[in-house]
Amino acid sequence: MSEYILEMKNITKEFPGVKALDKVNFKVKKGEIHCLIGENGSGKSTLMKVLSGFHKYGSYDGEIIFEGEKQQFNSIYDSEKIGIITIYQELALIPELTIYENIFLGHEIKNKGMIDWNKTTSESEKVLKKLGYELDTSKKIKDFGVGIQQIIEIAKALSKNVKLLVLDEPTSSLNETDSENLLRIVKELKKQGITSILISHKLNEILEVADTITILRDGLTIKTIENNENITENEIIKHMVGREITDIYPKRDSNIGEKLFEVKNWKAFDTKNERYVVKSANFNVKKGEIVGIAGLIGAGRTELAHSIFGNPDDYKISGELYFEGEKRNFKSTSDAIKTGIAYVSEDRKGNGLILDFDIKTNITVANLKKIIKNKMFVNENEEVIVAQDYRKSLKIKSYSIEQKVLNLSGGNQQKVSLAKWLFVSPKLLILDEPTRGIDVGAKHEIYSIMNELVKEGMSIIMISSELPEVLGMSDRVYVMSGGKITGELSKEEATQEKIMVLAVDY
Amino acid sequence: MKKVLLALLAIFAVTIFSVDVGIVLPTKDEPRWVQDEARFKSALNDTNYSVEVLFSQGSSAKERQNVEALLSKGIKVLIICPQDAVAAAGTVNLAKKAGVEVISYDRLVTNTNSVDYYVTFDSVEVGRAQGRFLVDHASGKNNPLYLYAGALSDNNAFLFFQGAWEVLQPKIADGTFRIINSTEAQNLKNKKNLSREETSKIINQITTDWSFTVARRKAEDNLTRARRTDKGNVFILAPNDGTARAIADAFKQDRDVKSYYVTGQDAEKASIQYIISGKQSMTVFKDVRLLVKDAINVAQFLLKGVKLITPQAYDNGSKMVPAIQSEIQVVTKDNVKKILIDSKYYKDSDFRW
Amino acid sequence: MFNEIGTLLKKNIREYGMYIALAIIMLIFSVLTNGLFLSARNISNLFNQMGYIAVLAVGMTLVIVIRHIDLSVGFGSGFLGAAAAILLMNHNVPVLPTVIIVTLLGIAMWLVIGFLVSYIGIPSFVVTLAGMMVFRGALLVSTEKSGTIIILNDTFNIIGNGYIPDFFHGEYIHITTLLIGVLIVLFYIYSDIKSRNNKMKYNFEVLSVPVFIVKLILMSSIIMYVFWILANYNGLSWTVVIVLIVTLIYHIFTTKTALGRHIYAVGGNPEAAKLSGISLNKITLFVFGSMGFLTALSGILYASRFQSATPTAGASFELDAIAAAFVGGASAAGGVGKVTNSIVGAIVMASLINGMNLIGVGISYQYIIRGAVLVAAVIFDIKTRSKAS
Amino acid sequence: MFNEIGTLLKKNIREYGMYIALAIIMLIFSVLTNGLFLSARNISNLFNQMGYIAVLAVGMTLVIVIRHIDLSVGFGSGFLGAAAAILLMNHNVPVLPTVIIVTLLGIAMWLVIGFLVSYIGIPSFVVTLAGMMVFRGALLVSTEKSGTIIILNDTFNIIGNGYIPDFFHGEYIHITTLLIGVLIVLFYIYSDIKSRNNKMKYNFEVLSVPVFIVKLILMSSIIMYVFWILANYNGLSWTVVIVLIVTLIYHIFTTKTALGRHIYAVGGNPEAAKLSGISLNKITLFVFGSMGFLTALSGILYASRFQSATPTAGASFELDAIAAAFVGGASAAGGVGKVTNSIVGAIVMASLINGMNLIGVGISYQYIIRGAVLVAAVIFDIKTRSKAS
Ligand SMILES: Nc1ncnc2c1ncn2[C@@H]1O[C@H](COP(=O)(O)OP(=O)(O)OP(=O)(O)O)[C@@H](O)[C@H]1O
Ligand SMILES: Nc1ncnc2c1ncn2[C@@H]1O[C@H](COP(=O)(O)OP(=O)(O)OP(=O)(O)O)[C@@H](O)[C@H]1O
Ligand SMILES: O[C@@H]1[C@@H](O)[C@H](O)OC[C@H]1O
Ligand SMILES: [Mg+2]
Ligand SMILES: [Mg+2]
Repeated sequence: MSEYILEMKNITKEFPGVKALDKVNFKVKKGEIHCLIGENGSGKSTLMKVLSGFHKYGSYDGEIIFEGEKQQFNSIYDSEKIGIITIYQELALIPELTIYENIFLGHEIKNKGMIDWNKTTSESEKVLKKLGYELDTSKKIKDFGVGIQQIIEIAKALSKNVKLLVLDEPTSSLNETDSENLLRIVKELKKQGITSILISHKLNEILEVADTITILRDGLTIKTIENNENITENEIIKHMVGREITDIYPKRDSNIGEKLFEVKNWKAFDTKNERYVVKSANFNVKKGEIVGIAGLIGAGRTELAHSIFGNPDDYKISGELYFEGEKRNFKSTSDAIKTGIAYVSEDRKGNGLILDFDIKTNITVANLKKIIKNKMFVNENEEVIVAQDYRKSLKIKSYSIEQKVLNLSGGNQQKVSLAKWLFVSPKLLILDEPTRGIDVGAKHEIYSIMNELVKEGMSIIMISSELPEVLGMSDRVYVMSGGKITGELSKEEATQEKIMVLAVDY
Repeated sequence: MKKVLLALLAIFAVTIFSVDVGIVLPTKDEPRWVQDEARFKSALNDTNYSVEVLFSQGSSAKERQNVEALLSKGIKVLIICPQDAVAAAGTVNLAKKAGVEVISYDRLVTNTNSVDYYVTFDSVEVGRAQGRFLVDHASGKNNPLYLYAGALSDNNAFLFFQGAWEVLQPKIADGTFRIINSTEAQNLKNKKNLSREETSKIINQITTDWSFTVARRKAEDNLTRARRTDKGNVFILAPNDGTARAIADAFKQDRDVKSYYVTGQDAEKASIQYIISGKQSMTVFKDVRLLVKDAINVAQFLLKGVKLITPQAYDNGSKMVPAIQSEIQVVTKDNVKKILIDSKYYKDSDFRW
Repeated sequence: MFNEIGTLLKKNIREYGMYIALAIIMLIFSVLTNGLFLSARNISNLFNQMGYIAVLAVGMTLVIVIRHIDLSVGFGSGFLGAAAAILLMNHNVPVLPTVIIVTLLGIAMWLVIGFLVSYIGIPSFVVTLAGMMVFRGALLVSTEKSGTIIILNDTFNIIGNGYIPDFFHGEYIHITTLLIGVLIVLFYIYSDIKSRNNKMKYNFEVLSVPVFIVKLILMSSIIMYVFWILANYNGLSWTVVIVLIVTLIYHIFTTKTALGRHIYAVGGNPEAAKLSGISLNKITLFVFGSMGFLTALSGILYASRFQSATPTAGASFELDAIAAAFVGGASAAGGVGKVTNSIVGAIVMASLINGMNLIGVGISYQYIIRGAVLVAAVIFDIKTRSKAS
Repeated sequence: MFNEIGTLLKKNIREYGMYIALAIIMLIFSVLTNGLFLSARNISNLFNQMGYIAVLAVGMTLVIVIRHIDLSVGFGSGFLGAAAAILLMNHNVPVLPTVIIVTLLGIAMWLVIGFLVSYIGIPSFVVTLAGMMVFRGALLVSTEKSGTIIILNDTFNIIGNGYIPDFFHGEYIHITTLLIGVLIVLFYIYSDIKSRNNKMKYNFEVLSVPVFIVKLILMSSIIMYVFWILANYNGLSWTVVIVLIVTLIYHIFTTKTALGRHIYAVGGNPEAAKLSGISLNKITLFVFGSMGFLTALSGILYASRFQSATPTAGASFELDAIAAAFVGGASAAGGVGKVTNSIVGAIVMASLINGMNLIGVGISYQYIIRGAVLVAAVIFDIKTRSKAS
């Protein structure tokens, strides 16, 4: 038997209009952690979906050899049967079902044809404990945040007979601590002899855990390299994007003005779930400033952002909000927008964009009145101009502004989302995880845009779970924990350690 | 909240204590049965029996529910006009089993021994009256005849059509009438006694579904199809008043229709107005008061334990059911005042003369 | 102990909500009818009246759980009833083969519907609206020859009209029925104790002994009371037996089997279910197939009850079934809905009609009140749900 | 030039799909009826027959776009028609106030429905199912006294039966109608040229001159042909005028105004729309309010056409309106659906009934064929859509 547990040879996969994979070769050694990297849309997820049988045998060209044998998977069920377990980029959990039901979904523990719920429960608890978690498994998934959900996904994988574990961007929605925890688990599994394929855009993690790295670009295998001390991030980036990026966080000369925005004694109570999502927040933003908000998952940063952005979730709110020195009371999101605030959502697919609509309608939807003529009708010609301008200035890759955003890659979707909010000409732009799940090239472009914007006098609040990004981009950093702002750090003071200390401070 | 509900229900409550006579009528969707309800209520005001009227809304299931509710309340006499004469058999059997006397009202429940009496207008006779009216007003040959019928799902529609066909068919065969709008009827024009299946075929084509919408559309489409020579002075068999008005409206709008005779039945107020205005030619008046009076008379005797002997009897497939038959009357513009107003069935002021 | 009961109630208010609503309605009608509503005879009637809707409601629940709807079950049921009548009367097919053929026919037809919905991707609303028209037409064609088709077959007709025989010939009371009640209670107590012990083996939290006993006694008395009432009239009807069996099977199926849980997974998040290796298309086919099976059953129950097949049979059954499922807490957003609750929903709606009939509420107001109660029930459900979570 | 036309067709096949389907159906019936189907008189009838469904279909399209459904419009329309009849006949209210009161009543009632759907969060299916029952009851109550209420008011009755006057008293042809046709064509040409020039000002790509002229001539001829046909019978009926105006207003509203766009945004992704500052609740209220307005209009058209209000008025209109919208390509997944296409969908379904009536197809088969065509049309739509994208 060869040293490779998996060999994928000459895999070609086409979608109508796109060649997602072009004769890709991909080999994974037994027992290693193999990282798969590449720009958005380079074909990583597609390759893994071919491997798992999500894309059926016959819908692609090429062959898959697992443990020395040729495989023809007709469904996910087939690949799981022989030990290939995939955790997809889109989490595969059912919100209305309990943890234990989710963990054993698709491979239920049966006794005389009936599901043995007691055993299911105790087994679920066992797997979770193995991962270092003790949870009430009879709670529904919808009661947990993404961090826990990701852990449950892993528990689900481990509850199966797993030989090869595929993780598609498991850490993209996790913060530092949870990411580390997860990587620790992956290394732990390696010790137990489980091979892993890990897809990630976070190069630091990759260098930390990978034994081997394969880089994809535009559906082609670019290179497979052993991970050793000689490899640098810059080198990998060069292979990924095909050019060199010297500094991911571009330099900027701050030109900070007077206070633009401030909240005092801010509290938000979620009446549906009967808990405070924001317990206490006092913070401000100055003109031309980028303010970072760091914190762990569940710290309440998104909720804080929503609560100041006209409160679309109908929290019960108390406290004061000042904008340009005046006390404001937003009755609705549209009030907030009118005042000059914009919010780019962390979840571009879920609540950021209308995926079935084209680029131009998405860009103008939040501020149609800007292109109204005769006080009544939308000027569609003007709309086209606007969209084309943004497409050019933000370098949105698409064949036209009439393309559905559904078919754009993550980075480009993020840019459309950004364009939509720039079109409302905000004075304060709130970016929630602006670079989640997007590749370094696109990240760099977004950072550059941010710099441009503050140079023009806009203020930015950047919520981010990636500490390097927070440190690299912010003029000032607030840290949130358990619904409270637990500290403020100036650019000079801020370090990873100090932020972490505040982030776990309750 | 609970109090409000209680109060609300109490308002609609007619009576909760035991009821002597239970009446179940087919549907409130057809104005005809609303009239029956009103007449029953006013007739029973004069007696000291308690009654309750329930509607089945076109469903045999609801009808059974209604009967069961009435039985639970301990009625002694059930007056029922079945939604479906066949499907109601089981329902009246239940009543009989509970010791209740059953009067079949207007429509005869078939294939059961549980019916004690039948009070009726003869539905076949209604059709005959409609046919006769058209025949009486036709002279010469080749008069265009348009046929319409009730719903395929309603057995009465078959009885009406059967009666009308009986009278019309010879006149079609001898060339007095020419059927314009039904190829199926045309094919069977030499057959006097149609089988159920043959009638079905015809009704399938000329049905109004008892609906205005369908009736008017069908009339308009028939007129589109008809040649100019198929129009002129036309004769229309319309099964009841509602459809007659819808059909008449369509014919009135056609430039090539010079005059029309259109039948109807039920003497609905709306149609009486049409007759007065000359837009509908006739309606078959079934004086519901007579039927109601007969039904109540029988019921009162039954409550007193007296069994009536009736002059007639109908075969319902299981037994000969003693029957009391009421006369129907043909109402036209000429006699409308005499028949409906002078008899106080309607008020003079209900209409614009 | 009272504390424990308190938390128990709070935790499960969502589930008990339904039962509370039913209790309130029953109470009101009992008062308004001087107890007539709860009389043996009336309760027995009530159950028999809703049999053919109840089985539809069970199937509809699953259809709604996977985010679909089925408007075709009404006339579909009417048509399948007519098919049974034709087989029995025109072709002299015996009862058992008739029932089997009609059931298979129902399944086959609904597999076509399921295929159009899943593989072709037409919205279920459209497919079943079309199905409604087609079945309506087909029903008219089937009854064209003879009008309403009379079914003269006692074995068949007993399904919808008969009661189980009393082997003990009780004079005033139906002893077999009582006995079945006792057996059910014993089985209930046995399985509840077993499941509690099982849980204790796994060291899970369980109810404390006194609370557990209170629960057992309460539930047992309710069951016994219902059977007592039924035994006081004619005993258990075959309709009730069939509905009970269907409910039991579907209850176990949906809560205990993998396939059953997969249905809820698909309803809760189709994409995620797919990634967990569950085939959406197959689940959809299955759920519609089951709907076809139950529609056939409903058609048979109805035809048997009326000993005939009428041209209007089935009209608007679909709306009653859908209303029952929604009143029972099924959610149009998918993934939520219990078959047992839908049965309770069906009882609620049937009680309403029955109660109003007893009081003598006119039909016009009956419609208005039914509409109002439907909305009220769902508001109640939404409110208790948001409080519970 | 032919190349350009080719790409044009390919790009817009989705939109033309509907028209192609309509053309096919019309062709088939024309052949089967020896051209009768396309006769002046029949086309005129066809349009008048579908007026009250067409306005409902327009409103239903928006309801479907925001992922809801409205089952209450049928009996709602019947009830509002009865309200009009009662005002006119029992209270001697003149026509204009009657129309205004009924319209306001419709809007008010549907705002309640919209409120229950949006603010309270009950599924629209449930609310409108309840509404259906309530309106049915209310309609029965309204017509209880006198049965069918006959409307003796010529002004009112002309809405559903009359034609616009011919000021020029053409003997064989309705000159005013022709004139209106010409005006519409002129306006169409003018605005198309203006929009083309406008685009050129922005340096956008536009059709080449020959192709543009071909398009203008084609569209103008179709419009003129329809008006010519109508002019050959009685001219434009008031019903058609009303439907045209409603369609035009809603078309402009949905495609050109911010509010219209917001409706589609809410349908496309409610969460995203909310975060874009669009109030879901207000949009939902608005869409149902508009449905109420159109339901009132439909009720008036129907009552006027039949010069009366009957206890069954409106039964199953909702299904016809929903079918029209779906045949017109509205998507149950939300965000997709054009009012103009729904009108075409309504014409398709009406043509079917009309054509089958002309041929003399029996009612049973009519139901079956309508169901089949409904499914076929939606499959066709799905297929052309997936090809187009
Ligand atoms: N189901 C599909 N239909 C059409 N195109 C698809 C589909 N799935 C993927 N693609 C296309 O295939 C290409 C590769 O996509 P894939 O999801 O594999 O990228 P990726 O490397 O995982 O990107 P990311 O880092 O953003 O997750 C992209 O151009 C994408 O748009
Ligand atoms: N105490 C809690 N119990 C259950 N769920 C919680 C709790 N706190 C937070 N969550 C859930 O965790 C999720 C993340 O919370 P939130 O969005 O506030 O975090 P965040 O700081 O914005 O993190 P991120 O946006 O990076 O996920 C939310 O969906 C929330 O419902
Ligand atoms: O009186 C008629 C009734 O007998 C029939 O069944 O339905 C229509 C009515 O007009
Ligand atoms: Mg990916
Ligand atoms: Mg967040």
